[in-house]
Amino acid sequence: MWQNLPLLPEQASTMAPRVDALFLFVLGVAVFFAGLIFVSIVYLAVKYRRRADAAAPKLIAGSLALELLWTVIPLGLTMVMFVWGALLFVEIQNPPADALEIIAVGKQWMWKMQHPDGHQEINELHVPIGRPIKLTMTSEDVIHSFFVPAFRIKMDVLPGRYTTAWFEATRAGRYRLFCAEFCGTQHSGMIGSVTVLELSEYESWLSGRAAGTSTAKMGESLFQRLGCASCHRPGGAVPAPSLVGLFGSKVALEGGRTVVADEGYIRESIIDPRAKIVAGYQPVMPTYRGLISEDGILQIIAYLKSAEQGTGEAARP
Amino acid sequence: MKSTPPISVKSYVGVFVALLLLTALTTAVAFVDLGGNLNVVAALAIAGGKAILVALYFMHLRHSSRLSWIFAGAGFFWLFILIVLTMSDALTRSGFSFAAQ
Amino acid sequence: MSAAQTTPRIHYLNVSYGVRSWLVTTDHKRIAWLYLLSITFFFVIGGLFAVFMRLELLTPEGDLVQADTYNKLFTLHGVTMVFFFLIPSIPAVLGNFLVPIMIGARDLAFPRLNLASWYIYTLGGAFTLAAAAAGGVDTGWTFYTPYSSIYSNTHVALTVVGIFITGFSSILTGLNFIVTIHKMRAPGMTWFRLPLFIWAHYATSIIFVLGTPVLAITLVLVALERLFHLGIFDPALGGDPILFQHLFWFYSHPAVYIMILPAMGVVSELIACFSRKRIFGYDFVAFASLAIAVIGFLVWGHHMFVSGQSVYASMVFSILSFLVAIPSAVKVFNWTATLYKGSISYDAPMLYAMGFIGLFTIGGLTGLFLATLGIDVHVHDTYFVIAHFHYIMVGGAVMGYLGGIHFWWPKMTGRTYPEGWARLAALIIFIGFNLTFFPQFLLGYLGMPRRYHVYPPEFQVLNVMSTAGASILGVGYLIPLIYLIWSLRYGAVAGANPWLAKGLEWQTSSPPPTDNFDVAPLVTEEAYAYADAEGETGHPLGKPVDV
Amino acid sequence: MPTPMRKAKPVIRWGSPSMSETSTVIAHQFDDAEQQREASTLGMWVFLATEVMFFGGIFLGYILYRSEYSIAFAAASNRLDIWLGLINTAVLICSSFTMVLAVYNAAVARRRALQTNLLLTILLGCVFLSIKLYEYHMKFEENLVPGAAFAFPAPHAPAAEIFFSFYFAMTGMHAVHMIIGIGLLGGLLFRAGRGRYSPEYFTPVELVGLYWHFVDVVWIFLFPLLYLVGRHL
Repeated sequence: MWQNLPLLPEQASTMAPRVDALFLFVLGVAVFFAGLIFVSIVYLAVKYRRRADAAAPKLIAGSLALELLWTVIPLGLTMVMFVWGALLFVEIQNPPADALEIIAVGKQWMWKMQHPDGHQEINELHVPIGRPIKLTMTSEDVIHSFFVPAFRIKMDVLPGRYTTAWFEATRAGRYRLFCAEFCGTQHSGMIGSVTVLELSEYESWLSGRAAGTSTAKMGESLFQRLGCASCHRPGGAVPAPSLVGLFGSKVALEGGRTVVADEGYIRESIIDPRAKIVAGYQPVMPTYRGLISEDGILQIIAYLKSAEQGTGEAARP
Repeated sequence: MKSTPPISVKSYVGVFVALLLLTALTTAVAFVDLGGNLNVVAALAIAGGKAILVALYFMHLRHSSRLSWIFAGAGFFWLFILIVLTMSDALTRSGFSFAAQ
Repeated sequence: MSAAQTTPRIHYLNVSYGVRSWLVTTDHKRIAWLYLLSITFFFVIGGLFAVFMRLELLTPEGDLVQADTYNKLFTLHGVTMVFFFLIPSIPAVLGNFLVPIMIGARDLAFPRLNLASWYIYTLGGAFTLAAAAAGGVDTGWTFYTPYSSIYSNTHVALTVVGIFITGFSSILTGLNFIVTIHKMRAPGMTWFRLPLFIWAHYATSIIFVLGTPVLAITLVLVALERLFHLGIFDPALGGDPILFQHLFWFYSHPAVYIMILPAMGVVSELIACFSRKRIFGYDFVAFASLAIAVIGFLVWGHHMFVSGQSVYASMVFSILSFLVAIPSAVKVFNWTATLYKGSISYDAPMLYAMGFIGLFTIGGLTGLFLATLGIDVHVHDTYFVIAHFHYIMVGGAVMGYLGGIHFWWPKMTGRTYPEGWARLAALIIFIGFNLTFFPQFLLGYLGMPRRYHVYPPEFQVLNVMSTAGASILGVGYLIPLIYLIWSLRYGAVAGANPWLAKGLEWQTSSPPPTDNFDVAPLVTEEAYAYADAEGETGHPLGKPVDV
Repeated sequence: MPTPMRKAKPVIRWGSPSMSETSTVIAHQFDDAEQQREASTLGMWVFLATEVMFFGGIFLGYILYRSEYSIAFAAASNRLDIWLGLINTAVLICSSFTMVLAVYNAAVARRRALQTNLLLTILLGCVFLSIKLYEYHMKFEENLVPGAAFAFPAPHAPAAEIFFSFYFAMTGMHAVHMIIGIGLLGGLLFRAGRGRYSPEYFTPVELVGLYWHFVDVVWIFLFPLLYLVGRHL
């Protein structure tokens, strides 16, 4: 029975031992103070138990020195926890630049994953060991949360915007993936697994599957099919801003503001095109709300990213 | 016991006229482009001034106990906490269009 | 019945009879009883929901109830326990009974408002029960949008309206306490002679008054969004679901302090009485209550570290959350120091008080894990959080409530409860509680998410332990229910001051007369002046004694 | 927040409700009229702090969306009738003025003037609500009520719908407060007619006055936020 009762979950990512180290530090502080209080109470309660002949206790009103002592020491310790925790948090929040980008879309009650090469998985994710993986996530309905205990990562997945999470697996194996934000009737059924493969196995897993179209390619064909290219090219039907090199650049807007063209901006420009108008252009683009799925938007974003890297030919004029 | 209120009818009339004038002013200013966010600042500053006039004179806060001041202030202080901390998130969120400068 | 030789004394319980005399009463002591009965009712209901949840979780499969039933169970457990039991528990029962008496007033400042707030509470409860009876609600007590406002097809609007209505009962209670404490203190009852129970209730009232309205307007918006398909919190229509979380937690985090601060006040009274000592560092404990109430309003964002909230905002909320831990720690240290050189007896209320300190310490310290950004990412929305807040709300607030009920039972009823049974029950509750909730810390760190109807088999051992503990805890709660009712008729008649305690409430008869005192009290000594008999009135801090 | 302690009185009345020499009714829990008046006034201020937070939550929502959808909010705001808003602001300021005169006249024992001013305040409140109702009707005609029938020129439709959601929620909440206020004023008017108020006892008039002015202050902020935003665009 007891082998079924580990005290710490498996450590399978670069972050896991670091989170556990901080956990053990806070645990140490907590155990020390809890012990101090428990022992003191029991000791004092026994030592000063009421005796029949005892006189009334003398008044001890307080001690400024003690009050300061037990204000300052906990304050110092908690500040250590804060700084340590915050530094770790910043790392958890910021994926490395060279990470492999995987798209995760949550919907009631399943996870849809999409690899850069176009492979799609449901409630399963296969990743190589030792390579940072960045998840760009969104939801098609309510709020979900992507939680892999063995990696010590969790991030809410929201409808209408993108959130990211990242990890670098350190041990091969199959790890549980949970939805951690209550999302409706089958919330507890919205579970899956992340399989970490040795690099060679990952390669064979990739090749063993029917070669899909890459995400960027799918985005490209969607880009054509929806007719985006008829305007978003020089001399198009209607003057529209060029999308080459758009991703990550600064866009000047009507009204003097500028905005960085990140995933959120591109998504908004497709769903609600007139929310932000690029300086010098007319607000004529119709909305694609309802005409394109969340997966589709993410594919187009992948396509625009690749266009920025110079591989997406069709975006070229 | 109060036999006469501390504020005279004359000062009530004064405050009343001032409130009407400020209302006219804020409406007029709204049609002028002051540039940037100055229109919002002006509108809220005038509204704040009007609110202070109402509170001090019509609500007699000026002659009220310190305790009334504290609770009147507490409401707005807590509102300030709510707005500032929430907007500190909304205006610095990444991956969200609020990040637009 | 032994005291029946003399003519019966007229007190608040026998001054009039009949249901009507209770339903139209404006006596704060009788209203406290109305609340006591209604919150006990909701406690039992909420407890029954918990029983079914724990039984379901005995096995990893969903074999006892369906998924949607389970979701409704934990939602209704949360809603009834938080809004209809914990929040009103100590303030509306013990606070209602004791605040006027402790400061030497005849009643609260607005007695009719006080009665109105009970009716409002009852009305809100009726709405929520109607929602439960009509088929329940499955959003969790947190009502996160857009699930609650668009996707759920259960009775969200009805439940939300019930909570909205009940909120006004809290607001009116808080308003009544603030005005009463400011304006109705007996001659000589200066601020620094107030019992710490009063300081705690003052701090609680501030939260009631300034926090509850924000929850009210938020729930109105959710209901409007649901009924008229507005887009305020719905991202599909341009709304921001995170705004809902900000507004919700702006109230609901301080609401935790609504539950724990009054319990802290009770524990201060109990520790002082049963160790025959003035609370060590009285001023610090008093100000710690206010500090918790104020700083408690600045930390709500720690519920949202992985919600998509800005990293910068998360850091601000994290550091502020650590700051609010300090006044709580100061209180715990001061209570412990009070025992030093005391004369400690182990009556049942004291056992509850010591249990409170232990469990609150664990609950508070595990809060540090949740305030630490790097750790919270892992433990957020897992059973670690469930265990943490049950240590605060059940280990803290409910232990404080039970301790207080036992301590003031002789005052409220004029009867004493059976001490042996009470100590036994306190022990059973302490053991059962730890068995129930300690395993959940382990479950949480292992990664079991909350609100899971079925769960992976590796979590079963700990879940079985938890359910076993819950059955012990349930028995522990039943025992006081039985012997307290028994004592109403068969308990020994209590004198005015069975504990030989200090405080104005012990200077009047038990049960008190309708006007609380036969002679107007005049306060001439500090709170907890247990040492006065020995002539020890010095004040080592050198503060002038202000009369 | 320690306050100066109430002066300890040499003789303390205790017990049953008492009638002071000025025929003021003092509830049994209070020692004297002054304590009763102070308690009631403090209670009202605490209640108003609650009200600030009640409206505050919805103001926060408005501020957040305005900063996000400023252009759409300006466009939507331009669909409100600024002149009706302006007239209503003036009406409400007038009603605050008559309210404060009512309190004044209660304090100086001019019963007729008290009644007249209360009546005027009620009438002005009704004028405000009527204009508001007319505005609601216009918005309904123009398909600007959020919901299935909502129609707004394409660029900003979703954000404009949020604007109008706030418009109706905020002004609706405000109107509910006005209606409650008019009810309270009606009660005052009735009791003033029966001569219940005197310079020694007019706390209810003062308290309703505080409430009414607060409702006015809310509108003072609603008017620029809803009607004037982006008017120059």
